[in-house]
Amino acid sequence: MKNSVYLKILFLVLSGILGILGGIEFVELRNYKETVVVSEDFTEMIMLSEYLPSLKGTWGDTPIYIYDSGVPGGSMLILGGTHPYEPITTVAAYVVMENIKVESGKVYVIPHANMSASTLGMLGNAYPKYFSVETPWGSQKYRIGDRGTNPLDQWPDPYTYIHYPSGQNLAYQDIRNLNRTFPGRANGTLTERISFAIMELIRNEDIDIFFDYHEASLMYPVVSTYVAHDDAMDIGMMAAMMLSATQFPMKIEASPKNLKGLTHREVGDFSDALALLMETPEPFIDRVAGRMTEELMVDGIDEFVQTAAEKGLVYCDYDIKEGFTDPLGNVIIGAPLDYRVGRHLSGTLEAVNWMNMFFPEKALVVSFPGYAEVMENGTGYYLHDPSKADPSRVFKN
Amino acid sequence: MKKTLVVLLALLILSTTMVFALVTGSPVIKGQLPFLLTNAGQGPGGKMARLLIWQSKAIQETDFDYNAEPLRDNPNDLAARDYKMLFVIIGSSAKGLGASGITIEEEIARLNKMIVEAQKLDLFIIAAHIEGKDRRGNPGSADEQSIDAIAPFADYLIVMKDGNQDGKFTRIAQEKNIPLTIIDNTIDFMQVIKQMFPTE
Amino acid sequence: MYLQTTIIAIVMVATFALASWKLKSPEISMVITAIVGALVGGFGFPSRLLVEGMFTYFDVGLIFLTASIFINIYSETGAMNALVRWIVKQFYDKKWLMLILLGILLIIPGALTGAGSVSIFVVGGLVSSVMNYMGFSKKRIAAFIYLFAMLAAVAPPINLWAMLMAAQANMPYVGFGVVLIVPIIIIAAFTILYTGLSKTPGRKTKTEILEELPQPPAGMNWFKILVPFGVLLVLILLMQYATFYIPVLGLPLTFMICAFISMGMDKDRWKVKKWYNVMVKTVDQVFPLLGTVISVGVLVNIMTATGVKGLLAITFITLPMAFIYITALIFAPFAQGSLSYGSAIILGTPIIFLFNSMGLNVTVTAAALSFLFPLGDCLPPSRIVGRLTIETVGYEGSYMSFLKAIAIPWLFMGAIGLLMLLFPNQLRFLVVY
Amino acid sequence: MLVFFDTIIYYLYFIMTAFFAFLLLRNLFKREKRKALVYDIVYSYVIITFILRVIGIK
Repeated sequence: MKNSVYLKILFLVLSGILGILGGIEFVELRNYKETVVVSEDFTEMIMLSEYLPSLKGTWGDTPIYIYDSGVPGGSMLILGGTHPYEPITTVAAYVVMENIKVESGKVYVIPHANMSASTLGMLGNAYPKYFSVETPWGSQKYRIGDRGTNPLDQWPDPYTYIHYPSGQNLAYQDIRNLNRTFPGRANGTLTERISFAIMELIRNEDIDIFFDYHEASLMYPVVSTYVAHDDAMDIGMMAAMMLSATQFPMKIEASPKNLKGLTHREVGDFSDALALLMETPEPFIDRVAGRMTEELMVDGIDEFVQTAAEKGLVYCDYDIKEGFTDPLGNVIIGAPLDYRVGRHLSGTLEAVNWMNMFFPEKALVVSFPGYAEVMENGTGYYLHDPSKADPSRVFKN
Repeated sequence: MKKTLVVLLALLILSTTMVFALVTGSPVIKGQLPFLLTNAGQGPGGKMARLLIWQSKAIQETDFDYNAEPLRDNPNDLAARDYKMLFVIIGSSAKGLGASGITIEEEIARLNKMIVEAQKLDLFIIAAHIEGKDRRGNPGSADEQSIDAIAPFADYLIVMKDGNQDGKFTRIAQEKNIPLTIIDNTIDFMQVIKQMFPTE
Repeated sequence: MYLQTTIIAIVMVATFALASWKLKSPEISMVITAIVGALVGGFGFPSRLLVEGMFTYFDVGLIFLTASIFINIYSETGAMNALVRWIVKQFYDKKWLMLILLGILLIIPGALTGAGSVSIFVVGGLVSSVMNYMGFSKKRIAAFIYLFAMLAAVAPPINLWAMLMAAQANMPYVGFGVVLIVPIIIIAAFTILYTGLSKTPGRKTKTEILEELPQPPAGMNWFKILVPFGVLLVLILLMQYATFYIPVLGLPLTFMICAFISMGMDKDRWKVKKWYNVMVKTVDQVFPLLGTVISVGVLVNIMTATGVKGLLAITFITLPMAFIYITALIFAPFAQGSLSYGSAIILGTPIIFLFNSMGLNVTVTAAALSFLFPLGDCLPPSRIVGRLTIETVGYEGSYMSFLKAIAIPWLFMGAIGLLMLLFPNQLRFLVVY
Repeated sequence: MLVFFDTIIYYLYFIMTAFFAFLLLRNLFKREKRKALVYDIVYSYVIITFILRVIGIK
C-alpha cells in the first residue's frame, strides 16, 4: 500500500494549522503584559540586570520597583512570582506596589522574580493562560505561568541537577526552579544567574528583611505558613501567633538546614537579611484537584480537594460547603483570591512590625492594605485604573 | 497605618494584667524558679514558648534555661542547675522529611528517658500543647507519639483549645487526675506565664 | 464533579480501547482519546492544550533519538560485533558469570541517567545478541533485559521517581543508597537464576557461533571499541562530579558527541552519505517511541484539564490503608503506564505525606514506591520500555505473550516493592546517610 | 566563559532539533517501516512539534 503524497501533505498541513492555532496562543501568552499603577511613594524602576549585566536582554531580566522614603530606616525586598504557577503572589505584590506608603526606610518589590517562567503554561498541567481580578473599573487580567524557567530561555536540562555550592543532588527539572537555585552563580545557568542577581541586590542594598511569596497545595504540610530562616525565627513566631489570634490561621516552620537552594535557607545564610517565605493555600495546584479552570484559580473551590480535606489529608482549614470562620468573623469558603492576597499582605505587615519591635534601629514604617481591608473591599478595590492614572506611574510587566 | 494601629491595640489588650476568658479550665498553678524549658517532638513550640516568656516580662531571662534536646549528649542536663520544674512544649515539625527531619523513634526514646530522670529528680513536670490542631495528627504520627510520651506523666497540663477538640487531653487529665488549663490562642500562653509568676 | 469526571473518564477509556483496536496504533489512539475527552469535558477543540501536551516529553524523545543514533553508528563501525565476539569467546563456558556481567552492564547507563530506556538503547542490543548466541529463548532474553532496565532506572545514584517525590515533599534526596541497592541485588539475583536455569536446547558450539559472527572490520581494535563508551562514561561522570566547571550538556548532546566520536573511529569517517543513512534508519526505528512520548503528553494534558487525573489521584489516596496495599500493585504501575514519571508526583507524593502522617519511614516508603512505578513501563497506554525491549530483542510474539514472558520476575519485583511498602519502619535500618 | 558555552550549547540544541525535524520530514514521505496511513498522521504532528521548538514558539 502506497499512501498518496497529497494525503501526506494534507496531514502535514492540518497538523500545521493545529500548530499555528496553538502557537498563536503561546506567542500571545509570552508577550502579554500585565499593567500596574504604582503608588505615589514610588521613586524608581530599575532592571535586575543592573546587578548582573549578563542578564541584560534575556528573559531572565525583570523590573525592580523602588520606594524610597528618603528617611533613614530599614529596607525590605518582596519577591512575587518566584513560582509563576502561584500567580496570587504577583497580584499581592501589585497590591503592595499600588498602595504602599513608606514613611521611613526603603522598599524593593520584584513582582515577577522569574519573568521567563511566567511566560508559558506548565507542561502536563493544562493551566488556563490567564485569570482576572474584578475591579470597580473593569477586570484586570494576569498570566498563569510555569514553575520553572521557560525551556526556550534555558535549554537543555542536565540529567541530574547539582546545586551550587552545596553539591546536593536534585531532580533535573529543578535546575530551572528559581526556589532551588539560590544563592546562584554569576556564570551559571539563566536561573542560577537570576538567583545570583537577587542575592547581589540583597547584599549591595543591605536589605534588612526579605519576603518570598508562595502558594502551596493544601496537601503540602507547609501550607498557610511562614518558613523562617534561623535569624528570622523570633519575628516569624511572634507574627504567626499574632496573626492566628487576630486575623487568620498562620503557622511557622523553621527552614530545614539540609534542604538547599531555597530562598529562606540561602538568603539567610548568604546575606544579613532576615529571610521569610510565606505559603498560602492554592487548591489549583493540588495533585488531586479536578477540572483546571480560571474559576478554580480565583475561587479555590474544588470537590476533590474537599474530599481530601474531609479525610484529614490537607494541612490547613478548607471547606467548600460551610466554610470556616477567621478570628475577624469572615467566613472563608474554599480558598478565594482575596483570602490569599490578604494573607500575603498582612503576613508582610505583621512581620515588619515585629522586626521594628525586635530591632528598633532597623525601623521600617510602611503601610498598605492588609487582610481585613482586602477581605472587606476585595482585591480589585485596591487596583487602580491605568487609563485614569498619571502615565508616568503606569508600568507593564 | 490602620493595620499598625490594630496590632498595637491587640498588643495593648494582651499586655494588660486583666484576665479575659482567654485562659479557662483549672486555675493556673503557682510556678517555681528556676525551670528548664524544652520541647517534645522537635517542633518550633519550645522556641515559641521561650519567646512568649521573654515577651511576658514576668520573669528574668536568667530564671530559666532553654534546652532543645536535654539528655541527648549530656546525661546531666536535668541537673545542670537546681531546677524545680521541667516545662515541656509538645509538638513535632512539618519541616522537611527524611534526612532533613528527625527520626521520631529516637526522639521518643529520649523523651522516655527524660521523664524517668525528671521523676527521679522530683521535678514538677508541666506539659504544654500550645500550637493547636496543627500539631495533632493521625494515631502513630510524631505529634501523637510525643503527646503520649509526655502528657500522662505531667503534674500540670496547658493546652490550646482547638488542639483538644477530640478531648484527648481532657481524658488524660481526668484519668491521671492532672489539673488542665485551656488557652484560646497560642499567644495567650503569655497570660498563663504571668499568672504563674505574678509580679507583686 | 465526581459524576461528570467519572463519565469523562469512562468515555476516554472506551475511546482508547476502540481506537487501539480499530487503528492498530497506540500513538494516534492516545491523541484521539485526548480530543474526545476534551470534547466531552466541554473544552471544545483545545488546540493550545493539545500542542502544549506534545511538548511534555519532548526532551525524553530527544534522548531516545540521540541515544539510538549513537548506538546505531557505533554498531555500524563494527565495534559492536567485535565486542559480542569477544564476550562469547571469553564467557561461553561461564554462563553465570556472563549473566552477572551482562546484568551489571545493563544497570550502569540507567543508574547514571535514571532512565531504563537509556540502558536498553545503549547496551540492550549488545546483551540481546550475546544471549541470543548463547541459546537463550527470546522470551527469557526479553524478560532479562526488561527486568534489568527497570532495576537500572531504580538504581542509585539517579532514581528519578525518588528524586521527584523527594523534591515535591521537600525532603533531601539522600539516604537512598543502601535501601535501593539491597532489594536490587535480591531482584537481580532472582532474575539471573530465572534466566540461567532455563533450558537452552538450541545452543550452538562456540566455534559455530564464532564462524557465524561477522569478522570485525580491518583495523578494529580495543581502542576503537572502547573509546566511544569511555567518552560517554567520562562525560556523565564529569557532569556529576565536575558540574560547576563545565556547561550543562544534557543527555542528547552527550550522545551526539559520542556518536561523532564513533564516526571518527571508522575508516569511512568522511562518507557522509553512509552516516546520513544510518540516521534516517534510526529515526525510522525509533519513531514509534518518539510518537508515543509525544502523544502520551497530549493525553496527560487533557486528563489533567478535564479533572480525570485528579479523580484517579483522589480515589487512590482516599482508599482505606488496606486497599492501598492491595491495589498498589495495580495503581502504581498503571499510573506509570499513563503518566510516565508524572506518576511519582501525582500518586507518590500524596502517599509520602499520608504515610508520614502515620509515623512511617518516608525514605523507605519512597524507595518502595520507586520499585512499583517502573513495573508499569510495560503497560498501556504508553508501554515505552516494554515496546523498546521487544524492538531491541526482536521478539516476535504478541504483546500479551511478552507480558507473560516477563510475568514471573515482574511479580517478584512487585512483591519486594510491596513488602517494603508494608514494613517501612522495620526496614528503617537500611536508610544510611 | 561558562555562560558563553551555555549559549553555544543552547543553539546547538536548536540545530539538532532542526536536523531531526528534517529527518522526520524525509521519513514521512519515504520510509521502510510502519507505512500505514495512520502513521502519516502521527508523523505530521510529531514534525510540527519539532518545528514549533525550532522557531522558538514553544
